[in-house]
Formats: sequence, structure tokens, C-alpha cells
Amino acid sequence: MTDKVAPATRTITYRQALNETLRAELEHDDKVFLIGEEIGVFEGSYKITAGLLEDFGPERVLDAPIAEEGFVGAALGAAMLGMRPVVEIMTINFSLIAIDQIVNHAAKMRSMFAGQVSIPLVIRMPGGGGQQLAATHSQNLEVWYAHIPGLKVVAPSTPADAKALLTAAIRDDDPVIFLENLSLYSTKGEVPDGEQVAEIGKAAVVKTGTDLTIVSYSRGTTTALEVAHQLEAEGLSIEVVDLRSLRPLDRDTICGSVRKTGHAVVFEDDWLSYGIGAEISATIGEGVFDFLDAPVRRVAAAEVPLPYAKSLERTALPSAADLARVVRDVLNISSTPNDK
Amino acid sequence: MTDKVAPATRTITYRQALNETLRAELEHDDKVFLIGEEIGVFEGSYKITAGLLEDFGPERVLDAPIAEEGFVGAALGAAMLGMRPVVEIMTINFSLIAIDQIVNHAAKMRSMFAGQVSIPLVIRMPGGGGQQLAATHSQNLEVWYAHIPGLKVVAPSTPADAKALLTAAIRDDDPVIFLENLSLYSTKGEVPDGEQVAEIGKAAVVKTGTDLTIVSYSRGTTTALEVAHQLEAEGLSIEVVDLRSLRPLDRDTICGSVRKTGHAVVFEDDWLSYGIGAEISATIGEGVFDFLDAPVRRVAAAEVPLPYAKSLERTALPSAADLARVVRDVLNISSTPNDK
Amino acid sequence: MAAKARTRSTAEVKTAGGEPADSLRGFYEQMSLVRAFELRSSEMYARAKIGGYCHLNLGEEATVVGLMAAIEARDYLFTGYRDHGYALLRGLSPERVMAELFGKVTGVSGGRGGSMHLFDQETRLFGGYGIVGGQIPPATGAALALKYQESAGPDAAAVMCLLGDGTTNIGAFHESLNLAGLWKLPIVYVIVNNGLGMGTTVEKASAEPELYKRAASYRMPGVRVDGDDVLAVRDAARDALKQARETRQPVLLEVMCYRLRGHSVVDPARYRSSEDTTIAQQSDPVPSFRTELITAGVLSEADAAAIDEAADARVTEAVTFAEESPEPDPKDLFAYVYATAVANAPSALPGEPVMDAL
Amino acid sequence: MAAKARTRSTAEVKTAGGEPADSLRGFYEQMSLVRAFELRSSEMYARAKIGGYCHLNLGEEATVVGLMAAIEARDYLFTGYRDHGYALLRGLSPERVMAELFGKVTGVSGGRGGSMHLFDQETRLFGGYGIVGGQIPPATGAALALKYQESAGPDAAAVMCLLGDGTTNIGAFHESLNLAGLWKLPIVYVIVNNGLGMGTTVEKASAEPELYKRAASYRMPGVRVDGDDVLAVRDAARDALKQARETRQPVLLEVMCYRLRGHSVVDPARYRSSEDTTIAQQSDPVPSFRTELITAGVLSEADAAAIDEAADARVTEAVTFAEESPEPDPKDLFAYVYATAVANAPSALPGEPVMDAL
Ligand SMILES: Cc1ncc(C[n+]2csc(CCOP(=O)(O)OP(=O)(O)O)c2C)c(N)n1
Ligand SMILES: Cc1ncc(C[n+]2csc(CCOP(=O)(O)OP(=O)(O)O)c2C)c(N)n1
Ligand SMILES: [Mg+2]
Ligand SMILES: [Mg+2]
Repeated sequence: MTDKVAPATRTITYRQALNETLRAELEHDDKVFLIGEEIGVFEGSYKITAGLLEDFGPERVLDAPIAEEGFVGAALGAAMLGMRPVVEIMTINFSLIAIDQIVNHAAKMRSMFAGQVSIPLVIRMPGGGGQQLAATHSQNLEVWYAHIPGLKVVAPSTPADAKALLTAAIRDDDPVIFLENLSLYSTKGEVPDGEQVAEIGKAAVVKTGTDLTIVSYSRGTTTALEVAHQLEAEGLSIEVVDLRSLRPLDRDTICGSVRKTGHAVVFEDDWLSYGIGAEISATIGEGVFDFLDAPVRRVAAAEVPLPYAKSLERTALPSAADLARVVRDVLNISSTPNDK
Repeated sequence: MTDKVAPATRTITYRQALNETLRAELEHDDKVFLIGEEIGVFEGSYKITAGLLEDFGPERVLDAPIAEEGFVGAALGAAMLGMRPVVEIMTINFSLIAIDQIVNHAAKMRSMFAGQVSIPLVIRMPGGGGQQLAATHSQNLEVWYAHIPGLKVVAPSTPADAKALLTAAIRDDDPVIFLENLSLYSTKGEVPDGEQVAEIGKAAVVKTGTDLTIVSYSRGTTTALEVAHQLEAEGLSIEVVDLRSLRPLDRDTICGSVRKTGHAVVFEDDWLSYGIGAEISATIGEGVFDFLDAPVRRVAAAEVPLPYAKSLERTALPSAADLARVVRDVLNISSTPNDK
Repeated sequence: MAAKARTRSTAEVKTAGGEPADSLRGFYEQMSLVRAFELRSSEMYARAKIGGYCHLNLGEEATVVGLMAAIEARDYLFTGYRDHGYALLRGLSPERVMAELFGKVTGVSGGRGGSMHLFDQETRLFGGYGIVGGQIPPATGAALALKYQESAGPDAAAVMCLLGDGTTNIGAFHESLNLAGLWKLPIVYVIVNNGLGMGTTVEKASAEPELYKRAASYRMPGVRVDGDDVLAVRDAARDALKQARETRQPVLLEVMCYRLRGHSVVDPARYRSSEDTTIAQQSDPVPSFRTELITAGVLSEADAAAIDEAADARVTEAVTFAEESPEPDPKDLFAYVYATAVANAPSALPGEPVMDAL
Repeated sequence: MAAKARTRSTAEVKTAGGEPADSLRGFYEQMSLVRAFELRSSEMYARAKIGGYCHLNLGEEATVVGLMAAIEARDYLFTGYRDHGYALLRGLSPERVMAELFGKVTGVSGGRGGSMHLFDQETRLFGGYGIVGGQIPPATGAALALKYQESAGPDAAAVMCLLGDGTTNIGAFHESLNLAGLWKLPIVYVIVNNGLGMGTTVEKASAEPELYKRAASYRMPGVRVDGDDVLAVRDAARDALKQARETRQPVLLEVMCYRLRGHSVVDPARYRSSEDTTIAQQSDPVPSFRTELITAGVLSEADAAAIDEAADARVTEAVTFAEESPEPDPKDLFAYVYATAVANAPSALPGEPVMDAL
């Protein structure tokens, strides 16, 4: 976040923060244009682009056919000529069709061509389960993108961060993967007025505490904060680190927190094995080994293609209750080191 | 590996082991067929399928147009009807074009349709850098596949394992990603005669030792063994765990080894952040926390799109020297815990 | 405009064209069942009995019935996510289809797939796919398997692969049709052209909006038929399947129809012009087929009303069944991940330590 | 057979068709340069001066020269990995191209791209791409950017996107051409049809092997031209570019030529029939254009020999330059990963502790 003196704020939804930021950036720079399926006439599958076609016209808000590889690659090509496209892929699940253009092309061109071209491209897409959309429409594949040099990957958890990180992403000269989450769109938060430009690559300590650090991002951070506040009533002092940026990863902030608390739990919506939490755990294990009083634990999704049925979906996804239980476990373990 | 009484062996290359196994399985089951670009007339980009078109004809060895999404998806469809296709994707880099069929379809169908259909599909593909193929042709994206429930992912490091794991993969009723490595194709090893069927999901301790565990897979294991033997001359006793299967991951074998040695280094060819090593490190950190005498370190590729120029490529890729240095570091650190 | 050109005058209707009254009556029963099922699905969605996305065949009933009248039991059917009607006419009971929408263990896909992912091995309904175009390569591969498994001829099986108009713009369409044309596979690709992909018209999505013409890129016959005409659809599909099974000539068949409501249950379709909405309503095949049959003397008003009531009653039974069926047991979460058991397969629930779960 | 049909009788050659002798001579100089460069590349690869994959334009020289004669400096060029000749004729010095193949810092892409990834911002050579079809969507997007940035007209810029025959079967081809047709983008897609994708013939890869016909799926003109005829290629390409820049009508142009050797330097092409090899050799545009110009009196034998020698000498200079140039400094490994600096960007070398490197 910027460090200006406290501007006026309004309480708006994550959706509205995105919509207002897109509008502001369309106004701010005429090289910015939006492209994606159903973002114009339909106003976006999740209504993030509501009203923008009407106000900016079909050139600035371009409805694309169902051709993710084609239109994402086309946005990349436009970026090579100095345009600043902001792509909406309807959900992260469909980005698999465009991933050759994103990973084999957008992420690599600048390096491969020795800096002769820059790719000021933003790809916005929501992920996440919990909406009964079944296995192919409920994934959290952020770790795939986070693994790729040449990309920047951000995952804001609040309306304010959505605004400041989206502004930063659009003004950045590199390809930025901007991860949204279906279950955050209607969440509300205070958002400062005026231009807000976040620094990409920085995590934030969104709640301080002394007993244990929860590391999370996107939707997970909202749950982490909820659990942290709830455990406060039980006398536990929990710190919450919101990653905000998955690539680059702010290892200093993570390790700095755990150095203080000596305990860490990662809360993530993706599958456990080889997920985001693996890197967080490995980073902590390497970075503050001597300060760690208990194993780092991960609370993640069960490793199944997510089923449609509510009973199964609920079982498979990590919940606040799961997180609270593991936090207690970890703190117990640390007080009686031999019980495991 | 199977536990039959020692069969006769021959020393052959990894390439030949694959070729002979494909031949044997084509003979063994007429539902098996091979499909891929240039596998017939051209005999495979890396000549893995040499001679097979001639001997089995164009129905069993099917040359596909350049249409990875189409022919991988077609193989999947054939598998749904009981065929046992073995796909060659020329390199893992091109699998990005087919990844929607692999991850959104092959991996999910059985679960999503409640077990009504099985997908006996094998997808073979080599990865790896070091051949000056530049950024788009040198990737190790195995962690992407390893993250996905519904897939099985194996990565043999020796000709014998190539044979036994490929046989197992072809006879398995689930989609198996079979990872080869460009720099392994010409390596040699002893391969037992006759049918060999490995157990998927099991790692192997390929060298025992007491001071430190190196965990690796595929090409990395050959380097790990080399380094382990070299360090033996310096009086260090190194254990090497070859993962063989990335999904499922044999956490017991990894943790069992580190429990004994108290030290671990992961050697991997992919990028460090969110790579395979992250999960291995996290697993060790969680599984044998109380037995670990030093932080788990990872030796991985520098996080850049891999350049063509030899000088840069060499710098970016992890080498035996890098591994040896880190192993020594870790063992020093453990003897003088305060030097970090 | 393009829409208007597709409007069919009743004069063209072929009821008098020698089709037995029984068969016509049967078609009306099927159309009525699909209509009743979809209206009830919409209602059940509004009552939160159904979750996720839910796409209906409302307005496409003549297409659904015509296609399902052409396909044989031995053929394989692949569809997109707008699949309820096809599942019903493929022979699945409304109970099991509704139970799937309710996410119940008695559903066709055990409650794991939901509305978009109906699958039934027995009737060879091979899914129900939610990724646009995702069904096209597997359907093509199923046809490839048939080529391995049996010879061409009138008794051979074929594959029918349904897709929407918007779906013709995705790469998988091109790659798959090329394979089918090249390898001479027994498959019929059916474009169910309802004029819209969500809110985007065909004209805004396809540089060549006469979609059947795209067959030429693969030396494949391309045929267009009026989707409001159940007999025309059936005949064109039967013809195409015949080519596929007898000469291994794949065919691209475009069926012109209308989507009566929004893209999915939750879409109010405000983007649609009133002209377009009027055309869709006027073309509604259910009331117009009803009227035709009454006019032709195949049905009396009372017969038709009785059929509609029976359909409705049938759907009510389905809802009751779905309501009363149990949800899948959380203990079975990992039940179907793998067909061949394997060492160390993950089975941890959220928060469980990784090592304990081994 | 299909190949035979493409063989061009010298009677059709248009050298007498009013083209100035200077221009013809210039074309021969260019063909000779490309030929000399490629033969030397092959040699340097054999001597391990060049690594990775290396794909040559041998046999395609008339196509290369004709296309590059048509494109204007203001236009953008995107190609596949078989790109040396295009880079040379786009105006890049043989020195900088050879240096790139040698992986030297003086190379057009700083030694980071190699043979497959030649890029030059100044001459608007926008890559050099190794993933089959990977260049097609970005090229299409470049044309989209042009539409934002300038109006149509004779002075407008356009995009030329080269691709191989085998590449027409990939989804990106279909998706991109549809976008271009739909949005009326100033782009010419050129299929350099050398009859083979690695070892697979067009007939074994494309259900419709007359590839220019695929334009119809996008309501786009499709044109086929003899790629051994430099003037015909130039004229067809100029015409197509004119439509692109003046009326925003994208065009699909298919240029028929032959690959003289293997797919890449290391491929002995044993799979090629001797008949096919003979046709390719007989169609070799370099000696035949040479003979034509001599017959037409444009060049004497001595002139032609002098041109060939000059080309060879030029390439020798390039090799010397490449040899003597330094390799990129390992310290610059991370130099170009990001354009906008960012906190915590990774900079660890293999084995460095993650925390120290911050
Ligand atoms: C790859 C992919 N991209 C986007 C979507 C979102 N989506 C679902 S349906 C649809 C429209 C499809 O239109 P059409 O093919 O005409 O089928 P219809 O809904 O009209 O039956 C879109 C864009 C998706 N499911 N998959
Ligand atoms: C997506 C992808 N698949 C496969 C390959 C391997 N490959 C490189 S070139 C080639 C053949 C291309 O043939 P064509 O388009 O005719 O071009 P040509 O080589 O004849 O110029 C193949 C299959 C690749 N580079 N990218
Ligand atoms: Mg539609
Ligand atoms: Mg070719």
C-alpha cells in the first residue's frame, strides 16, 4: 500500500473495487483496454465489468469469442506493441487452454529476446471452490503460475488490496497474473479514495500476535483473520501474514513473523501436495529453522477432484474449524514436545 | 521393483529400455497402441519408437498431426472405450497445449463420473534443460502434474526403472504421466530380462548412508549418486532416495531416511520456488521435525527462463558441484549450529 | 435478421409426410417431458435444491428429441453441459437425473458431477462436460477406438458429439475435426446452434457464422437443418450417422434452434433484444408441435393436455425421489480417485498431518 | 504426386515480365546470401559452434526473398523457428544473426534465444518462436494493436505471420484466424508449405491438404502461389498486405516450396522417398533462378559466380565476428527477467540459500 496520509475511505465490495479500478485505469491511460469472454454485453460472468462497455465502447471493452488461447495470445501481441491489455479469463480453470501463451510466451519473451520487448499484460481470473461447480470449475491452480519465472502473481484478499494491486498490475510493464476468488467478490472492506498503487512482491502482517503465525492469501486470509480473532478469546495471540504476492514471494516477512512466534500454520485452498503451502513451509524450515518450536503444518484441500455434492465438497475444502483445530494442535505440540 | 529371484540382466540404454518395453507391451496386449507426433515414419523425435511402425503397422503406431490437445484428448477418448493408448508428447513443454485434456479431463473423469469409467492412459514425455534448447524447450514442469489428484506421475532415473515403471504405467487403469529426461536417454544401466512390473507410488533408497540424505528423481538421481560416491572418498556417508513416483509421494521412505541421517538436501532440475523440492522439504519438516539437525536445503535451477547461450545455461542449471557444496555446507552447519 | 431467416413457416411442417401418428405422439411426449423437467429444474434451482451452474434445454426440445430419435443404443453420445434433455431421452430415468442435480448419491454420476456432468456407462451417455469444447477430443478418440474395435457397416456403432455454436471457435474443435477427417472416423459432430454463447451472438463470435461451412476445412460434409423441426433433425442426424457408421465419413451437422431463456438458470438475459426474445418465443417448438399435431388430428386437445400432465407427474416423482435420496457419504470422498489402487495415495482430510494419513 | 503437380516448368517464369534487371539481380544476391548462410550454419553446427536445434531455409530461398521483397519496413514480421533467412533479409547483419546462433552476447537476441528465437525491435522482426503455432496469437494481437494505433490506408502498417504447413493443424491457428476475420485485422498469414512437418507429409497431417482453402472458415481470402517463383511470391504477398493495410481484410497466403534437406540440421531425412528428394532437388530455386537470369541475359556466368563468392565472403565475416564475440556474462543471468523492478525478485544461483539471496 502507499504510505500517503490517510485518505478518505468508503466501504465497498471486492467486486466494486475491481470495477472502479478498471474504470479508473481505462480513464487514466488510453493504452489500457479490456478483453475477455462476455465482459461487454453480458457485463462479465461475475459482473466485474458492469457498465464499462456502455461507457468506454467496444474498442476498449472487447468481447472475445470462446478462444482462450487465441485472445490471451492476442492480448500478449498487443502488449508487445505497447498496448496495456487487461484480460479477464472467466475462471482459472479455463486458463489451461491459454497456458501455452501465458507460460511459454508471455513469461519468456522479455528474457528470451534480451529485454528488447516488454509485456505490460494483466490476466485477471477468479479461482476457488465451494460453489458446487464440480471438479473442472473449482480449482486453485495458483501454484502453477507462482512457479514460473517471468510472471508476477498477486492474490489480494481485501477490496483495498484488490484496488491497489490491480492498479499496480496494470501499470507494471511485465505480465501479471491477478488472482481473484469467487467467494471474495461480495465481501466488503474499507477502500481509500484516490489513486492507490501497491508494491508488488510484498506481504503484509495483517494482524500481529506472538504465539503463532498463520500464513495465507486471497480467500484464506479472511478465514485466517476470523480464526485468529476467535482464538484471541481463548487467550492465544495469533499473527496473520497475508502473502498478497505469490511471485515474488516475500520470504523476509514470512520468516520475520515466524522468528518471533516460533510456530506456523499455512492455510491454503489448493491441494496439499506441491501446493503453495509447501513452499511456505520449506521457506520457514530453511529460513528460521533455529527459531521454530514445532513443525509447520498445512491446512489445505483434500486431494480429490472436487465433487459437486455439498456433503463431499464441504468435507474436501479447508474450513475455519480445520484451521482452528490445527492451530491448537500446533501450540499443544509445542508445549509438550513428545506427544507426537 | 518386483522381488523375483535375480533374473539375467543386460546393460542397455534408457532409450533402448523404453523402446523394448513399448515393443513388449504392444505384443502383450492388443489394446495397447502408440500415438504421437512423428513416432512412426520419423521414429520419434528422440528415436524412442524406432522400428515399431515397421513391425506393428500404422494402426498400432499412429502418427498424429501437430495438435497436442486433439490427439491427447483423442487418446483419452479411446481409453474411455477400453483401449490402452500410450501417448508420446515430444517434450513436456508442448504438453501445455494439451493440459486442459490432461488435467481438466483425464485426471477428473473417473471421480466426476463416480467410477463409471477408467482412463488407462499413459502420457510419456521428456523434460529437462542443458541441451541449449532455450527457454521454451528446456522446462521441468513436473510439479504441475505432481500437484493434480487423479493423475499418477512417475519419473524413472535408470533404464531398469524405465522398463519396470513403463510396464506398470501401461497396465495401470489410471492416467499416468511418465516423465523422461533428454539427458537420460543415452545413459546405460543393467536391466533385468523378462517381465518387470514396478509398484507405482514407491520411492527407493538407491544408496545407503548415515550422515545425510539426498532426495532426488529422474536425471537428478544420477547426479546425486555421483556426488554421494565422490563424497564417500571424503569420509561422508550419504544416503540417496530416488523418488521414482512424484504422485503418489512416498513420504515414509523419505522421512524414514532423514530420521536416520538427520540431514537432507533436495536436488531438483526445476525452478526453486514452488518446485518439487518445496514439497519434499515441507514433508521432512513436518514428518521428522524432531530428528532434523539442520535446515533442509534445496539445490534447484535459477529462476529465469533458461537462456540459449551455454555460459548462461550452465550457470542457471544445478550441477554436481552445486550439490556437493551444499551437502558440505549442511553438514558443517550441523556441526557448528551457530555459524548461520 | 439472421434469426428471422431461420424462422420456419408451419407450411413446411412434415407431419403429413408419412410419419406414423404413434411416432409423432411419442415425440410430443418426449418434448413435453424435457420441457417439464427443465421448468422444474429451474424452480428447484430457485429453491436452492440444485447448486452450481444449471443450463437448460428450454426452446431446444425439438432438437433434443430429433437427435435422440436418430441415435442408436449402440452409439456413444458426448455432450456439453446443457445435457439434461439428452440424458432423459437416452433412457435415464428422470429420478436419477434429478437426483444428480440435487447432488444425491442416487444420481447418474453419484452426485459428484452435477448438472453439467451427467454420465451413464450403460446407455453410453459418455458425459456431460463443463469445459467448452472439452468433449470434442475425447469424442473423437471414442470414434478412433470404434475403428479399432469393429468394422464399418450398417450395424457398426458411431459417436455423436454435441457442441454449441460458440464452441466452434475453440482450438479443440479444429484439431478434432481435422483428426476425424484425416483418419476417417465414425463420428457426427452436431452444432446445436441456438444463436448465442452466453450473451454473444454467433455473428459476434464466428468470422464465418454459417457454421456448417467450416466442415470444408476438413473435407467433411457440412449440413444445416432447422432445429425446430423434429423430423428434419432426426432425418439429417440419421443420415449423418449412416455415413459415419457405413463409410467412416465424419459429418458436421448444424442444427438451428433458439434458447428460450438465459444462458443458465441465473441469467436474466437482459442483453437480449425484445425482437430476438419474441422470435425465440414464437419459434418455441413445444407449443407449435402441439398445435401441429392437433391440427393434423394426431392428438386431441385432451390428449395433449394428458401428455403434459403425465410429464409433469413424472417429474414430480423424480423430485420426490431426489429429495428423499441420501447425500454421498463423506467417508467415500476418496472412493473413485483411482481405478488401480496404489501405494501412498493421499487420503488426508483438511488439516490432518501428512504423515498420519499414510 | 501432389508434389509433382507443384513442379513448375521454366516456361512459366516471369523474368521477362518487365521486372527491372537490377531488381532481379538483387533477388539473386539475396537468395545467394541465404543459401550461403544456411550452408555455413549447417557446417558450424557440425563443428559444435551452434547448439540446440537449428532449422534451415535451404530450398525455400525464393519464398524467403519474395516475401521479404513484399513486406515494408513499417510492417511487423512474426515467424516460426525456421527464421534465419527472414532475419537476414529484414536487414539484420549476418554477423548479428550468426552471433546469435553461436550464443554470443552480440547476437540479435543477446545470445539468449538462439536459432529459433531471432528478434529485433528496430527492424520489427518480432520473433522467432519455437513452439509450433505459438507465434500466431501474438501476431494477431499485434495486428489488433495496429488497429488501435492507426487508421487503414496505403501507409498503414500490417503484420505478416509466417507458419509451416504442419502448423495449420494446431488450435492456435484456428482461434487466431477467426479473431482476425471477425475483427478485420491488418494481418497476412503466410503458410510456407514445404510439404513436410518434420517427417509427416501434408497429406498425412491435414484432412484438407489444400491449405489455402481453410481461409473460408473465417470468410477470408485464401491464395496459393508457387514458392519457387520469387516474383509470384512477392506479388501475391504485396497484394495480400495491400488488402490488410488498406481494407483491414486479413488474408491467408499459401506458398508452395520444398525443404531441400532434413527438418533440422541433425535430421538425415531417411524417411524421404528418393522420388521426393529428386523433386526437391530439381525444384531448388537457387540454381534455377541463376540459370534463368543467365539465360535472360540479366547475369553472366561470371556475375553469378561473383555474387556467390561475395555471399560466401560475407558469411565468412559473420562467422569470424561470431567466433570473436564474447559469451553473455553469467553475472547478467537475471538481467532481463522483469522490466519493472520488483521487491523480492529471485536471484539465487543453484544451491544458494533462499534467505541469503534476498
Ligand atoms: C473453455 C471455457 N471457456 C469458457 C467457459 C464459460 N462458458 C460456459 S458456456 C459458454 C458459452 C458457450 O456457448 P455455446 O457453445 O453456444 O453453447 P450454449 O451455451 O449456447 O449451449 C461459456 C463461454 C467454459 N465453460 N469453458
Ligand atoms: C507445440 C509443438 N509441438 C511440436 C513441436 C515439435 N516440432 C517442431 S517443428 C515441427 C514440424 C512443423 O512443421 P511445419 O509447420 O510444416 O514447419 P516446417 O518445419 O516445415 O517449416 C514439430 C512437430 C513444437 N515445436 N511445438
Ligand atoms: Mg449457443
Ligand atoms: Mg513444413
